[in-house]
Amino acid sequence: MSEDQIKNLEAQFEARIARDEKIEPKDWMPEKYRQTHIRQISQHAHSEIVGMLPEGNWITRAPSLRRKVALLAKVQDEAGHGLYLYSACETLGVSREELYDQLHTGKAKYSSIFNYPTITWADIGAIGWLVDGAAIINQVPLCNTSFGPYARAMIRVCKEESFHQRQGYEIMMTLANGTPEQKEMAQDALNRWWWPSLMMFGPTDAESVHTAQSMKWKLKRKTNDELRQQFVDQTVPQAELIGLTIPDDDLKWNDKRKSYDFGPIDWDEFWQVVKGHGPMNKERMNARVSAWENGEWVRDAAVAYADKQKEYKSKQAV
Amino acid sequence: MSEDQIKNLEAQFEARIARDEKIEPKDWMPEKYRQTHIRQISQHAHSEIVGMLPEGNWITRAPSLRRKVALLAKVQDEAGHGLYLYSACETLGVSREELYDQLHTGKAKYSSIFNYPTITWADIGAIGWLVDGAAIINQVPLCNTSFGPYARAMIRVCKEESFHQRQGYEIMMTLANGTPEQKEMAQDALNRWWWPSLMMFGPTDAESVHTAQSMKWKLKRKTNDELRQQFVDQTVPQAELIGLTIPDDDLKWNDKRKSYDFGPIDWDEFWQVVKGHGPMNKERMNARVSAWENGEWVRDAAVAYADKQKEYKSKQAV
Amino acid sequence: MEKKDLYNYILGIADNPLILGQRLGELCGHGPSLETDIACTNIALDLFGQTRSYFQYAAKIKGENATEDSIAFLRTEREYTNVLLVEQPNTDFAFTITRQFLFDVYHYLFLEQLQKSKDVNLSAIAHKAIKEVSYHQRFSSDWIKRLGDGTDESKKRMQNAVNDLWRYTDELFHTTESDEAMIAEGIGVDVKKLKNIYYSRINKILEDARLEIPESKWFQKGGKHGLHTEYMGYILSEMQYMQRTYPNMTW
Amino acid sequence: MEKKDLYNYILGIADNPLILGQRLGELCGHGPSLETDIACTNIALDLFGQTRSYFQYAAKIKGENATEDSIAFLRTEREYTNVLLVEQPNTDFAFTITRQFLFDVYHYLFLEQLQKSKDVNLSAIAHKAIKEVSYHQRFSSDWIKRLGDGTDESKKRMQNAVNDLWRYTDELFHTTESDEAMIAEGIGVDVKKLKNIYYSRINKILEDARLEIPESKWFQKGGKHGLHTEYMGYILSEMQYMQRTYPNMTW
Repeated sequence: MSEDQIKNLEAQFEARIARDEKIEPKDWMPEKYRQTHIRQISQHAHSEIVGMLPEGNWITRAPSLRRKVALLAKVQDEAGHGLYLYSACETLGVSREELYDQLHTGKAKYSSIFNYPTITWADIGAIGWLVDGAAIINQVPLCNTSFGPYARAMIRVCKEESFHQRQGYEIMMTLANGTPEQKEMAQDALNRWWWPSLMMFGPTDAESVHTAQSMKWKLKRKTNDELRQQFVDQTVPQAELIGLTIPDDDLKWNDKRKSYDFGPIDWDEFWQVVKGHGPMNKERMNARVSAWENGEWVRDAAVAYADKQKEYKSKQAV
Repeated sequence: MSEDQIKNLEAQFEARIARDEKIEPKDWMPEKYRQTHIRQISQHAHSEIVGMLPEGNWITRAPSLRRKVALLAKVQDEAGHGLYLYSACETLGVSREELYDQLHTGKAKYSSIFNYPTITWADIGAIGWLVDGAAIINQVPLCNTSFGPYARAMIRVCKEESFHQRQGYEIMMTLANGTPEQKEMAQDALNRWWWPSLMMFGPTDAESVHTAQSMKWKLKRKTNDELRQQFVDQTVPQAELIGLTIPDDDLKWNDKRKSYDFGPIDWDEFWQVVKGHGPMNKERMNARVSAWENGEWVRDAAVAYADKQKEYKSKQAV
Repeated sequence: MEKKDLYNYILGIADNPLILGQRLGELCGHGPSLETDIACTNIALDLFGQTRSYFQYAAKIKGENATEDSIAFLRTEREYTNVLLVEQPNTDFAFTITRQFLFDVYHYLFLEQLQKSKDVNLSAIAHKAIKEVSYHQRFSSDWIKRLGDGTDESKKRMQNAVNDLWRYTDELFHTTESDEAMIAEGIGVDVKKLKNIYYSRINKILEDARLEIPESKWFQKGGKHGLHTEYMGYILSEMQYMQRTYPNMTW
Repeated sequence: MEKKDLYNYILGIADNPLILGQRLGELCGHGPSLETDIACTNIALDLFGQTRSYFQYAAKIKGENATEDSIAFLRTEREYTNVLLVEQPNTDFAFTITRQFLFDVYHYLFLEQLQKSKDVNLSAIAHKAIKEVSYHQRFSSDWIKRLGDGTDESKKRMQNAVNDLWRYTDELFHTTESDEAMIAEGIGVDVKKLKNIYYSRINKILEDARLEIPESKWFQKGGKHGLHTEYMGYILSEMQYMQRTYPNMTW
């Protein structure tokens, strides 16, 4: 193709996106669009898979059968999200094995929030309430993103996430209305998860890369700081409602902005975790890599068996 | 050597034993004496080592710091017993590696009692009281056995075992004097460990092999049934003293014999466990073999390091 | 009819899905593939769901403020009456799937009969559960075949797991006093009668999987009388942690 | 002087031998050789002995029927203030011995200073403990050299363990508010001042062992404020099992 032809295709492509048409896997797309989507969707899929670990940590110790079932179901949902996000990614011409390999070798990122440990049962509530809450704010706009398979996956993901978020909040409410020990447990979890949740929206706009391009492709509709503000404004009243205190002395209602002002984020901590030195980065990767390596013989056997069956059937057909 | 010469040596050897002289490793001894002692001493050593496992199972869960320390010390003593019993055995010209190999391949036996699980804390008391109690009865006569290194090892072992036995009994007493749950726990442990303890003395005299020869070599001074009777007569009043009931409906004082009559032993169970099908045979062997295999690189490294040091020193000496 | 026998009978049923679900729960996020992870979690979910139905019913029978949670979390080890099979560890996926298979085939046969129980509650639970277990059985049987007839490595691992776990199968067909009382009432399932069909089904699938059927006639027992393997204490110390550490609270 | 600060200070010391002893206790009977098994058990015994001395003293300070056992077994996870290093798992013997070594060198330096504490009880405990720890330090240092300079395999494993556990060393030299209060009183040890000598000793032995000294400047912290790794919950669920399940009993 000549450069002109490509420019023409690109112009048509951008026009389709501008008209809110969906781009489908078989459609022509610029290589950068493909690569950006592979990166973002796989990162999102990896986050779901790694995100199973901190919550999975409490399945055997959930305090009631009802909570145990709900937690199992939630972690299963995350595996499901991972599954259809990987599938969406595969439509862009990359295999799941490659994607796993990128995760296991540290080439691909996943959401840094999952590098914090779940120390008490209340952390399960806090993750649902805050982490899923932040995730939804990040993700709802993606239900209208330009790449069809991603947009459709996100519709399903968001519906389930919002259920998880309500469930997490309900765990926190139960604790906050419980005994003093339970309330303390809830407050402690909020203290520990609040700031990492704010970091989930990424660096401040000043330092954020990719934003302009992502806006055009509808991978982003608001800036990191706008989304972060939305999260704060939404969450502060929820905390108040159940009598928990946001661990931020600078937090106060700004009547002019009709929004909450909040204190500075510890970006050193953010970068430490992003760079792989958070409290649980090593453990999370070890867990994923071990699962993958220990499962190799199982996957190999499944392939070998399927091959034998095919052979057997083709022999029968003769 | 001519046959006559050997007969002569054998006669002198037997005479020495009859005079209660000790046989030392450098002394001439009949091959059968050597083999029998290797078998018995190594079996005894293996029992100490495997015996660490059921008790080790409660170290992390001991109910108080005092009990935790005592239990650790006890298990450590058993390792120590293993160590000097293996050493005694090595004086007979067999290496520790060979002995381990016999254990790991199932060629060598160890005391069957350790193939029962420790299910509750009270089992730790019961093992000390009953299992160590039975062991002492089996072992005290060995302090005067004919083979010097074995006799000397047994003197030390018996002293420590008798301390363990008192400690175990004290655990049972504390439980028996405790809450109803504790007393029930103690009774339950007695119920489960009583019959296996009686089996520790081996098959009835009618079915026992080796006895005559072992008597001559002072590896045995009483028959299995005599020792078993001694154990019952010693233990029943101890149980009564702390208000626990021996789980045997046939148990009663026989005024004529000045001894307790007791019910029949389930020899089917005995043989099932001896043949390797007890509740924990497989787990015990797995634990020992894993420890050995996982430790291989450590032992190899220690040897390699020692070799390097030797080489380094010999070079310096030049 | 003795209330206590019915109560014990229900626990004898429900402790199996409880402890098996707990074992499967340990694996969540650590499976050999996303698909097996989801499937195993799904089975765990079904099993805990069944456990809740049984325990809710048992709690009603027991009264005295008993709840599904007090029954699940506040008994001592000797009071759990699950079979030894379900408490065996997730040594590798071969053990996990073999344990599942050896239990599923029994579970299905058992629920088939429990549907006919004179106790309408148990019959209703069984009616719902058997649909789930029919899926479990299909899933685990398929994997037995896949791994038994997969690679040399997978065959070796599977044979090892089958040989190891075989000794826990016989106990499935033992009965306790409470079981016998409930059988006599037409409430309980006479599991002794399921033994032949169980082994013929198991053997059929092992043969399909080109695995050898163990010949050992030595079996383990004890779980139904609360005599567990040394694994059980560790399962409970985790499972009961919250309820024991923070007693009498609502979660 | 605040009684609470002294109490917290003692716990901050004693939770380390408690949790490290617990980790070593898991290994008992599973070591690479009988000799190392005995040595590790011996270290565990010393550590629990020290723990008891500290907690007996802490119980007296606290009053309110506190005992060494209530302090050891009846706190929640957030109330344990051991460093993260000691709770790390027995991944293999390289991890076990490296964890021990990294702690022992610190422990010895710490006790040297604690002997000079104005608090006679602490000084007396330190005086007794340092003899034991001197042996621990020799034992673990010798093994570091043996395994670091043993085979290729052992070197690889050791370097891996050193690289992994290195991130937990910096925390040893952090102080809490209670620590600072006790330092000001002449009771507590100013661990910040031990950092240089610690790393120079550690580095010397790693060099002798022909191991590389990690360059990473990223460290983990939290233990001293009760923020533990995910391993801690499992340690506690076992350790507390009996006291939680059977409360208020004498053992």
